Amino acid sequence: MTFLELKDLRIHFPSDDGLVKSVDGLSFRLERGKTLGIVGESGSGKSVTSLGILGLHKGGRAKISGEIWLDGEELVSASAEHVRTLRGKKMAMIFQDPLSAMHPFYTVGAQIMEAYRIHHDVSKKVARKHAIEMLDRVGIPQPDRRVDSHPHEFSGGMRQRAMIAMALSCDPELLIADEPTTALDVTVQAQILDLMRDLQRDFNAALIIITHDLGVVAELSDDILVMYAGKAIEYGTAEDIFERPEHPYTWGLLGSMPRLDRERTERLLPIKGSPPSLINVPSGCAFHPRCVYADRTGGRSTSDVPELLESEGGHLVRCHLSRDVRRAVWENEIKPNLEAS
Amino acid sequence: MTKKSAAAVVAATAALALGLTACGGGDGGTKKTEGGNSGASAAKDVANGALEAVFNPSDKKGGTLKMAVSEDWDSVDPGDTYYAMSWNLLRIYGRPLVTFNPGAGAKGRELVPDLAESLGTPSDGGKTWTYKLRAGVKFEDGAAITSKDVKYAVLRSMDKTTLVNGPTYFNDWLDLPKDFKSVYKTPDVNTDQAIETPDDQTIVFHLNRPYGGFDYFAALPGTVPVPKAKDDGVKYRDHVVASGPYKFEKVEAGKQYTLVRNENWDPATDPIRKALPDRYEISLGVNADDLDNRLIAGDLHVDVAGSGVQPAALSRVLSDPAIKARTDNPTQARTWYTSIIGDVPPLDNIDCRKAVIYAADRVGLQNAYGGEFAGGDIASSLMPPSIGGWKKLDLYPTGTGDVEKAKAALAACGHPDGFETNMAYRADRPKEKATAESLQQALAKAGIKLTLKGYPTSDYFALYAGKPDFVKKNSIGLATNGWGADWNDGFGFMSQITDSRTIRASGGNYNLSVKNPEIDALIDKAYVETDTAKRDALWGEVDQKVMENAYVLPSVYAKSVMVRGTGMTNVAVSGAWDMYDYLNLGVA
Amino acid sequence: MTAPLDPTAPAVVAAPSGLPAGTIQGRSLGQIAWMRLKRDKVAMGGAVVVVLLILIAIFAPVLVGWFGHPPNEFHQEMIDPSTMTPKGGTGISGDFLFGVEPLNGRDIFSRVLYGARISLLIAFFATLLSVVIGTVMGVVAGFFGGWVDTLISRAMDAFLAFPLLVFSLALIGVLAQFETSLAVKGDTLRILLLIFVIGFFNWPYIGRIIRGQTLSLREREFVDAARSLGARGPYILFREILPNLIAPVLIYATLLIPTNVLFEAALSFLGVGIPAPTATWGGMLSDAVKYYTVPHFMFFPGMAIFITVLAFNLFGDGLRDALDPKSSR
Amino acid sequence: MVTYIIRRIIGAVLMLAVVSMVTFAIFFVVPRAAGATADDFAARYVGKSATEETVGNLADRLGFNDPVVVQYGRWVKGIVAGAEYDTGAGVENCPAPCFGYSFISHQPVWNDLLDRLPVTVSLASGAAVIWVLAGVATGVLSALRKGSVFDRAAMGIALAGVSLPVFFTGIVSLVIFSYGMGITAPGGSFTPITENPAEWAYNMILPWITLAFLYAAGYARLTRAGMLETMGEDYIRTARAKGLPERTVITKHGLRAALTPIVTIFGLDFGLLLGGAVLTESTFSLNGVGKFAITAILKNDLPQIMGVTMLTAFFVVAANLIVDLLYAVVDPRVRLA
Repeated sequence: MTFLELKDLRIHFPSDDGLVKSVDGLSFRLERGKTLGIVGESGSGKSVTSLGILGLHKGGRAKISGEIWLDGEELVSASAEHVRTLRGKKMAMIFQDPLSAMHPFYTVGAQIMEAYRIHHDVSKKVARKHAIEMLDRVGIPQPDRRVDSHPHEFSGGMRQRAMIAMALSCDPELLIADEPTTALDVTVQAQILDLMRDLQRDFNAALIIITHDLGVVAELSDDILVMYAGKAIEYGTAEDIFERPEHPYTWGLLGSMPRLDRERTERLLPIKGSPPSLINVPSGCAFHPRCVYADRTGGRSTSDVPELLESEGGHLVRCHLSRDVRRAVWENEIKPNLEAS
Repeated sequence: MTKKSAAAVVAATAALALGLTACGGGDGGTKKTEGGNSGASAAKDVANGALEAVFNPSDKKGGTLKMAVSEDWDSVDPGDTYYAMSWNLLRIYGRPLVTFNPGAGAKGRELVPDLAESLGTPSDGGKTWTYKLRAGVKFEDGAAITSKDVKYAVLRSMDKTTLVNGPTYFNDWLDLPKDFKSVYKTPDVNTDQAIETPDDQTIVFHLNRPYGGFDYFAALPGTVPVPKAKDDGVKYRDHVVASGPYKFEKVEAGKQYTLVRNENWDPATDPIRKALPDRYEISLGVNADDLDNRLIAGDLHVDVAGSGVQPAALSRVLSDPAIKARTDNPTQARTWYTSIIGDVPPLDNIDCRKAVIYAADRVGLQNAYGGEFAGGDIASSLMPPSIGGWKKLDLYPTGTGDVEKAKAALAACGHPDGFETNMAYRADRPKEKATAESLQQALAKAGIKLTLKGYPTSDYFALYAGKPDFVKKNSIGLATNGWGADWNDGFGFMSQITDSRTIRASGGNYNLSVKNPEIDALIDKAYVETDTAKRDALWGEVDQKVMENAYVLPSVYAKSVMVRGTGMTNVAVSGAWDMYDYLNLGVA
Repeated sequence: MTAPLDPTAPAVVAAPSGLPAGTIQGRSLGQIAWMRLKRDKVAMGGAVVVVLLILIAIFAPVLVGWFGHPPNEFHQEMIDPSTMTPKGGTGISGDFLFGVEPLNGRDIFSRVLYGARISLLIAFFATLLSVVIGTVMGVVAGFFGGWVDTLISRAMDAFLAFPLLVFSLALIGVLAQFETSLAVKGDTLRILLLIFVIGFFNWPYIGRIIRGQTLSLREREFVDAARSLGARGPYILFREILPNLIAPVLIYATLLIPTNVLFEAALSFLGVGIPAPTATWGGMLSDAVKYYTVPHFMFFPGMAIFITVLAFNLFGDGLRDALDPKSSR
Repeated sequence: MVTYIIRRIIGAVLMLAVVSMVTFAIFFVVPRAAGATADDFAARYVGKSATEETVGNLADRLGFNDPVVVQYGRWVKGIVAGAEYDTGAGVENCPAPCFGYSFISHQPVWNDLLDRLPVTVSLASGAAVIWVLAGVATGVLSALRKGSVFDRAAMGIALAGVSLPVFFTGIVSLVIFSYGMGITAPGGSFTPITENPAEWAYNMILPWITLAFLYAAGYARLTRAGMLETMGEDYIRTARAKGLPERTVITKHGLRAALTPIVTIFGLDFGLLLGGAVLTESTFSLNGVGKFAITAILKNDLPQIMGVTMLTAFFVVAANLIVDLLYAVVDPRVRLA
């Protein structure tokens, strides 16, 4: 049995301007001990997806359909209260920007203890000991002292470590990290990514990393899902995505990825245009207004919505361009450019 | 006014009938009076029932008389007070040498001896007045009251920098030695040339000029005895030592006074007081509208102020016959008027002043003060009818304004198109504001343009309308004014507001506009005239001159709509105060 | 409101990326705000009432000419001579739309209309005064910082420590003593005095807000950018900071107007407003209290204050939502 | 922390000194500049028909002939060291802190103020309890049910509440509930809570509700806005992600943060009210500090005006200080330095 499976998940928000289709028919699977990277621009629906898995849209105005299977349980139809008991214990989340994600008025220790005690009937003393252990485990020096500090007294990296400690405090089986390193500087980023890799191994958890930064997923992920306008547009192993990407948008992402080995003066290759409206999604392929190769689809890009089709060995792509064209463009136009630079 | 007289007659008859049919007296009353009522069954309510006769007479003792007032008065210290309600009330705890006969109407204007055995004996052509004190009168602490206590009380009341509130008659008339400043500053100066106390029962007053009406002075609260040992100046108000039938149990400034029986008061020494209730509870600072409501509902007996109900209650009182039957509507010895100030051109011209009076809407002015019942009758003179010597003057029309005559007068004074001037009024007095607004409207029709200027009551006379250089600098041609008699004779009413020699440059004047040597001369004549009828006639002449010269525009002879609380006995509107006489009220 | 209503809703809806890509280009902040405002029916209702009130104030003499009587004209014939209350209770009729005042029979309709003039005049100009002083002080304090900031901030603290109402009452009394030495007198003097007192004591509220905004603007990137390009103080102040203060100034000015309407009414109610016979709402209420048994007398001026203040508040709230959707207070 | 408090207290005293100087200047210097003489100042303290000599003597005795600086110095000295006042019949001792002596009420101003303070404290605290409870509860419920019928109705009423002048609501409620139905006290009376708590509450209930209505409306709006803002914060999402029950999320995480700014505003409002709820006290004829201030102004009783201004300023400054300290306790991010 698959540990986590999403089937045709849709999360829509009614607004004054119309229905915002933040997630529009998303499916994927994830096994224990594996890491999935979800990549996309802001607004592509990746964060909404993660919050949807945690059940945080329940009771709000969101319209949710589809299925989320976690360890044999369906969560979309489950009661909000039941999903709540799973949150923190069975599945936990690491948020970006730990300064705003942690309550400014409570000590770091108290916030970890709170998460632990909600799911474990233990005394404050035991919980505190556990909190110190967790802080120690994520590599915070002098954890018995730092446990009584407030978030604002921590450095950025320390805060993210504390955030991770909080998420891991109940041994979750599914861990979702939403842009875990965005707010950090480069050296600290590396440390945090290392830490997460180590911890995942120790806990044997399923990990979802959500980011707009392909560099991050490159380090950690087994599989990568690229999202655009609420839909998956490409899915494959890390190797598929980095070595044989087939979607023009993925090419764009790779082109805009900063690399440590590149010269600073070189210009990145940004994707032209801005992300689409989620209310009036462009007709046909949602990416077509920004797609340089739209004219090679024979006009289908504006009329038909492309299917997510298997290209080869589990590598899925949502594109009107034929596989051959895609491969040719990648090999001849994109890849040399990226490597040359 | 025939209607009112008829009502009064009915009321008097009703009261008389009750008096005749009622049997039995009060329990423990010292004497039976003709008005004895068992008290259990109250008299039938009749409008104006207490105006000319005692309403619901009774000798029944006991109970608590509940009084209230919306604003505190100046002081309960007899030597430091200038409010009619206070002068009326203080006689329950203090005994002046002479006082007004407790009773309804004209009877209440009679002077009767109180602490003294008899009214004063004049000698030296009215320059010396002698009083003999009753024997056996005591302070609340049991100490005997002597003439020295009276002398001390009078002298202390003359220190106007300490006890600032009271009248200054003694200051003006007693023959004081030059080096006497005050009992506090110069306690050792011999003052026998002003007041002699040859023995403990005798007190002799020496005036600096003859005065026939000195008994009125002797009736001032200043003659209520004060023990020198207990006097600490302005603080004495917190612990006034009683000489009357009641003493203070509790003094809470601004909140409440409670008075209980003074065991050292001997009814045998006091022929005028009945001393019926066991207790007086006087609440201060009560919301004025609430006070009216409680009075109407019967939770309160008396509004101490005695100035009648508020406008809000008026319509209710007058439109409900049951409540109206509990009202009295006396005319007071008070005139509301507007001073026409000749210092300010073009009002220095008599015709311009007359134009103001002609143009004024006299009905509008009456309404401004509250209409025929709550305001009063339209006044045609400065002096009100209850003052001796009053005669009806008919110098000006009293309708809604005579624009033609006003224009003719304006032409005569050389301003045929009218003129502009300012009018001062007390901003926190709605009736005076209404007066100013009414005049502004009416005078505009004749071309006289008024700009209204409201000033705070507290400083109105001291710094604004009563200060000549302010008046001139700000061209204040008209100023609302009002005067109530200190006592009901021409002197008591007119001397402070028509004698130009009382006007001081430093301010604080009440006479804002009457400046005429002829009038001053008449006043001098009246001062020394010992014959009452002739004296009254002189004051009447003063009144006429004031009106002829158009120094004032009278609005109304003040009236008030007072509500009798339920269950009160011995209710009478005193002719001395034109409010309920507080001396002999009882509770059924 | 187009901001997300659901606390768990994705930020993407509010972010510009959530808006239709085509609509965002070529529109200024003002246009966007106007779009938002137009959609806010309640705010627009408030705005319509505000405009109506202003028109009523301006055309009060005309309206009174058509539907009423001169505001200070007595109508003694409407008054019961014994109780001094209007005949028939209120005196409301086609001739006197809101009835007449007790005692003198003045037309309440006309007086309420004329009251709008005083009320709005004073509220507007007092607000203007507060905004001018507050903005200048706030910008100076926030922009220059240092001892200037300390001095102005302390001054604002001191101002806020004064018992505003009590102090205004006393101050008006004291200043009125100057009357003869001034060129203007009568109503004009009092109106100026009230504008001065109300406006002068309210500036620290605006001042604090503007100072805070200036401080944060000064630290923002675009100012840094301008500075790095060699822009000088005055340029930054006038081209970068002041334009960005227009929105908060507009919002708080709109919200200060109703406060000032209430303040003027309170002063008039306590008897230090415009002198008689000029009609003011607070003054009418103060008179009406004495005639509470004739309730229509207090009803109309009371409602006039209520409607005016409510309308400005509604409009101000809407304006804030439109100009500054993040602060959804 | 201690040095911070000391510094703030010194600052507060300086602030009060400035307020006192400005007040003094307005009431003593400005009228003089306008041409008022010492006798004019004294004139309001004498009774009817006082002679020029009397006024002159009084002006001397009250010290109006001294230079203004000397008069101010005397006033300040009174606060620090007490003062003695010549009442004519002797010397009245006015112990420190002596904020002047009223020659109209013949009381040290301080005594008068202390006398009035229980009324104002009762009014302010009773109203505060009502408005905080009602306002915060309404605001929280509205925020949690944003857009619901309850929210719309509550916010509509709240907006009406802040748009009605308190003297209007006060009179209307007096006319309806006291004069009309007779179920509430008609104003004007005050019973200390120590004497009779039931009567105390009966007398105060209408003023409380009237005053509280105004403030509750404002607080409901503030709380709602604060709550909406807070519930949109990332840390609320974190709290939910931890699996906390919604109730805990709202109270422990949401309300705590949302109420912090309200505490600040409450402190300032309450401080200001302690200095006298002028309009409410006038409307209900309550003899509190506010009515005292109005009466002092009407009577032009300068020592009383000075005293009441200082008392109000004191409460505001003290409230500021307390709020800042409290803020540091509530919000650990705030550093006192």
